[in-house]
Amino acid sequence: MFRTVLVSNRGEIAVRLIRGLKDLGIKSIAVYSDADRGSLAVSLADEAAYLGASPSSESYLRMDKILEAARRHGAEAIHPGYGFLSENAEFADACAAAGVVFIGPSGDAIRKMGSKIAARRLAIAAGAPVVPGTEQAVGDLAAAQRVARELGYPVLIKASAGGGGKGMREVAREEDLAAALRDAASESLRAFRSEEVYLEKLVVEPRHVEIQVLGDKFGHMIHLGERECSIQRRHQKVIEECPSPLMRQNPELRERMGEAAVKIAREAGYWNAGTMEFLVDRELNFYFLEMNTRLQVEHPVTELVTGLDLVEWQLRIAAGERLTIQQSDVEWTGSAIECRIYAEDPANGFLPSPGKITALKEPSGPGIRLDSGVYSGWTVPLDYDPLLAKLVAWGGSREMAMGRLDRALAEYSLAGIRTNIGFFREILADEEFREGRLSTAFLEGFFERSVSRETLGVEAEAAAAIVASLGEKKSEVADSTEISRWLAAGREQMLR
Amino acid sequence: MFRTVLVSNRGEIAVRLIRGLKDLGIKSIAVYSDADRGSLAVSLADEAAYLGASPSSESYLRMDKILEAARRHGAEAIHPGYGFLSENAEFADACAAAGVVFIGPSGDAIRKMGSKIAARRLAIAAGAPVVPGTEQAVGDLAAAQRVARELGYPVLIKASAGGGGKGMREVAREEDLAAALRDAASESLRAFRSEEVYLEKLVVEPRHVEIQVLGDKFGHMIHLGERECSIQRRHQKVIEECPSPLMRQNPELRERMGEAAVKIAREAGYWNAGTMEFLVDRELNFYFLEMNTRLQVEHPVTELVTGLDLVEWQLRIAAGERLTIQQSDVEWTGSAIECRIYAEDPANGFLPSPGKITALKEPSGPGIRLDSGVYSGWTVPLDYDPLLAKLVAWGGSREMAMGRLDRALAEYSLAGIRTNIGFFREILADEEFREGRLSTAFLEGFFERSVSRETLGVEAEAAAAIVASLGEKKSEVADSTEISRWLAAGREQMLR
Amino acid sequence: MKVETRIGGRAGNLKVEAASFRYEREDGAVAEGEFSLQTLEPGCVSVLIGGRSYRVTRGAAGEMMVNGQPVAAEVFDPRSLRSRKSGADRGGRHDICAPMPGKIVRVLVEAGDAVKAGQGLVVVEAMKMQNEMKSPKAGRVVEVRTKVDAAVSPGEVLMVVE
Amino acid sequence: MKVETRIGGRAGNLKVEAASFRYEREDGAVAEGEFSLQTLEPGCVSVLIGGRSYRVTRGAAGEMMVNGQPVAAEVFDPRSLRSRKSGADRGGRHDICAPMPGKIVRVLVEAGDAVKAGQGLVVVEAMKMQNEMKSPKAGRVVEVRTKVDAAVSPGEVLMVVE
Repeated sequence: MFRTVLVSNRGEIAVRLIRGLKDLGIKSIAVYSDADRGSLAVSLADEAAYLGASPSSESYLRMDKILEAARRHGAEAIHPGYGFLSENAEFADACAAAGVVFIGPSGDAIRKMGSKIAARRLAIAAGAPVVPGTEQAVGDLAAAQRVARELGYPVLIKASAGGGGKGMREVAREEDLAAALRDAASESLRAFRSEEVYLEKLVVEPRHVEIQVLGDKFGHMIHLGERECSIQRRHQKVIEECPSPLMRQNPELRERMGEAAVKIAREAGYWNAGTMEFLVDRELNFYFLEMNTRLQVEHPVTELVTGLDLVEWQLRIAAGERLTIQQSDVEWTGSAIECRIYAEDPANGFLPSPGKITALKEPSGPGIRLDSGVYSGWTVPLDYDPLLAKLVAWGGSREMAMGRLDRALAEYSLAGIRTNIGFFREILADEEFREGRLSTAFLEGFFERSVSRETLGVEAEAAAAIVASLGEKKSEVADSTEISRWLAAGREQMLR
Repeated sequence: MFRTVLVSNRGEIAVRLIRGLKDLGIKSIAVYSDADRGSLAVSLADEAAYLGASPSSESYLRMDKILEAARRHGAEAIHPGYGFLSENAEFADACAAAGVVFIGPSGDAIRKMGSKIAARRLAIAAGAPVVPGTEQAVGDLAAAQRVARELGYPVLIKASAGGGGKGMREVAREEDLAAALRDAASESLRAFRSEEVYLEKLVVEPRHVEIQVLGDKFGHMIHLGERECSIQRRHQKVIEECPSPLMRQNPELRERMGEAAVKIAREAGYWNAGTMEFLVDRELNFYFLEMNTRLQVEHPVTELVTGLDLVEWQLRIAAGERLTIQQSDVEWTGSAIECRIYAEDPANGFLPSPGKITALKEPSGPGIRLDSGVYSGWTVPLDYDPLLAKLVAWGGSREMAMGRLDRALAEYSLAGIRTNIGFFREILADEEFREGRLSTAFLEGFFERSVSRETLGVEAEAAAAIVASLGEKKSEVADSTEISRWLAAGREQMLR
Repeated sequence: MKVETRIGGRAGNLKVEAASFRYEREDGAVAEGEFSLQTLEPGCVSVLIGGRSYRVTRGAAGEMMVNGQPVAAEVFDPRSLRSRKSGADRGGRHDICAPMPGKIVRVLVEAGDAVKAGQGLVVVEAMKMQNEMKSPKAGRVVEVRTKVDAAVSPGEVLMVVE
Repeated sequence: MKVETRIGGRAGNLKVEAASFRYEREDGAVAEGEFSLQTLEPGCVSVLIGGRSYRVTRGAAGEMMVNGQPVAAEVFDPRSLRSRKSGADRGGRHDICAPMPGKIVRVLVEAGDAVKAGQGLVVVEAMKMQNEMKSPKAGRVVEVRTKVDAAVSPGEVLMVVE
């Protein structure tokens, strides 16, 4: 096993990886930009290397600086996390050339699977069903218009190198195509350094279900079941769970999708952890969408339900160990649901809300796992993703997982910036969600259903008013002094 | 199921119980003394009732006030937690008389098993082996001396109504007997309102292994395996784990002890959750010691390894539901280890360290469960137990559980009062602990072995010195200003 | 003490005397009684009203969280009742304001350009999310106050459309 | 800036200039180089030295935690070097001090009593734990400054034995 590993990422995933390294007694090296000097990852790592200015193009995307840091700190391997350089074949190759192990698949496998277009071809070769669409990057607007007409609207524009909804646009009418293409290409360029986009037929109200695969360098490959990620906003996952509520009525579906995923991965000569994304329509047909050739944001739900540590296996496999788990060893126990806690404002179109966290009390207790990258006093930079933390609840049943998640969300207090914490509690109260009737159109329907959202009770409003009247915008010192005065005044008369 | 439940306890267990109630959608009622108005439990509960002054005799031991609060808040049941009134048969009877369900066994069963002397007799009747000792409370000093001579020194004095090491004293020589009896009786009186103590032969260097049982009101009773609680200081458990390292080499021992435990519980007509404590000697003989007729502090290790929620089952059973789990359904997966985080000073004889917590960053992440009753700004009262929180790590193997626990301990920063957090990291580094060679004498040996404890490295000392030089005892404002000044001065010259 | 309140978008008023309060909302709903306050952490207060427990945290500016639920909460002295800003629409002039802290990545029009309702004017990016500001009406761009790569604060006027 | 230090019970000194430092311990061990500081939360600072990361938290008085490990840490200006208190033993008089905040539950001797070394004098209780203070030597109780039920602070003198 490795003795020293560098984590070429930031935020909650850097913290999760550093924790995973510490759990195995491996020395952890963090990297940081100017904005991240005070990050939780830097303070938890054994060592930390400065990369450059805050924009990721000057720091987390700089292969040269990352490899130099690995050399200087004696790292034998680099874990890229997700995003940034994690699906960059060139970086995997550069690591190999520098004699550092890239913790992930080979550069070749990334090339085969990392481009959505190449992956489609490979899936077809492996006999897996795919969504109708272009096999190559669209050229100019005229070409795109031609393809879109053939597929029939609505169509979906996707970044070839992309993931996580970036560089993705739904287009319902031809007149919106030009603007959508421009935005998608520009977003893709910024996020993935590639303008290449392609078109796909839009499957209406599908479920988004993905399969986790894990394979070693000796050709042994298994799947760890599904994650249902249907609840998305602008193609960005918001809630993920395992098992998918679909599998309760259709237990054989997991097996069929798992087999398809393993076949595609084998076809690509893939090793390490990877995820096959599928759409599932109402008739339970599934279509291969794309592969993520890295650890997923939502990997904890799989870890909680299978009891396996995906990061541990990524490290072991990268170090050349054999995957000692057989497909029949894998069991799925209970139910896990994850909420992505974002710095965004649900009351204002979910716009980003970077800034300083002035108070924070994180939830904990039975069945709760929190992978957080923030702390009280941390200034959430505007240069990166708005993901603050992942709150995951496990329970013996889906009902228990929902109960624990709601309790943990109610305990989660975070002040200074806006987040979607309260929004999740509304989703958890939604009948459709509770019944597991999910699709990628879930949130649209939810926003319509919840027009007349229940407000707080009048007494809870009074509690807020009382606290607000203690001095809005006053310093904390004034605040607590004023409370003391009130308390002193009130104590004698207090009915007890 | 109940709609409203009152929790007649405080601290971390009140928080754990309130969370458990919320998970099931049950309204939770906290109770509080003067010292606990600002407690985490009160702020998390749906409702809260004031009991009285801080001493527990004025608050958490006041049956009348607790029952009155239950009536006023419409609670259908009371969960007593551990300690306080949890093993008080009179309270269980008073609840029944008031038409409120006591969440635990019947008053009769508490009477049968709650007194250690009665429990011994019952265990003997059930065919379980017991440690040689008196069957009745010792009277005066002369009687105690006579019994001790018969058993042969060393002997152990124990409170009949006791638990958790309170009112317990080891006596190696006759000349120490008088003082030990006096202290044990007085401690017992304060803690349990009973001076009754008895004597037992001291089994040398045994393991302390307990079995969790769970039974419904219809006579169905199962066990959930063992917890090894050998690591104790002054008969107070410090670290608990499941499985016991003993069971790896002796898997049939769990079955034999589990059967014995279930037999004793059946003999007592017991229902709800309970724990049979055993001593296990080097030849793997086990002796029944006593029963705890309530939820244990260390129940989370069993929850993590079995996937069952003990509080949920306590509630269901108390509400008259059937225990639907069969013995053959129970599986033990992976390994869980718990550390009891106490407000005490390991560098100063582990003396209590109450006071205000001025800064707190609690650990989290993969495999970590934290049941905490504190927050940053909370003043730990000197009126109650020093238990602040329970940190529990689960891993696929004992090694992984240890790795995660050590990582979580390293992340745990708590300022303002002293705790045993650092002490646990030293234990985790100890070869005997890592090998699972445990006994109740473990800590004595550990203190001898670790005389020359490794200090921090010189560079880590320098880091502490640099921060200390920023102004010891200065206000936080001065502190961060000074840092800014230094930072500004240092930034240009910094080697990166 | 008496203050005007606006909680969750609805007006009301709050009277506090020693440990008693009376809160009345514009729709006539009333809560009143004794209360008990206890500061937990800075910015986080436990309020007990009639034995019911409310954990109130100061969230972002003008916002409270009550038991994890965010709610807009403002109070003002009745003698100095603030009027709400409505700078966005002043006699046909529309200020196009930055909706969030961020950076300008594209300016799509120039001063003097004629624009249609819904036409893109400027693209702001924060946290990898691009937000295209659209014209609220057909008209003409009379002023452009920003440029590519500028850092902007929420509410900052980027352009004016007339 | 130069200060005397006492870290983990060992004396030493620390020199800091801009972002450079030199720390030398009495046993000759030295650490030196560039450092970078960053306040995280109040009372918690991230220190980087040669790329190695130390999270330093101010613990209880006179104590720091470095990456979760507590260590006694004091610094003093060399010009006003404090001498350590040694009030416990002054010419045969021993002060019996409260070891922790707590309450007196039993006073076992009276002024004037003769006591043996190791004999119990007074019992302090905090957090349900009773602590019997024992006489450090054979002698006589010359003063009893406390009584049953008194609340005591750590270091407070409870009796004097001579």
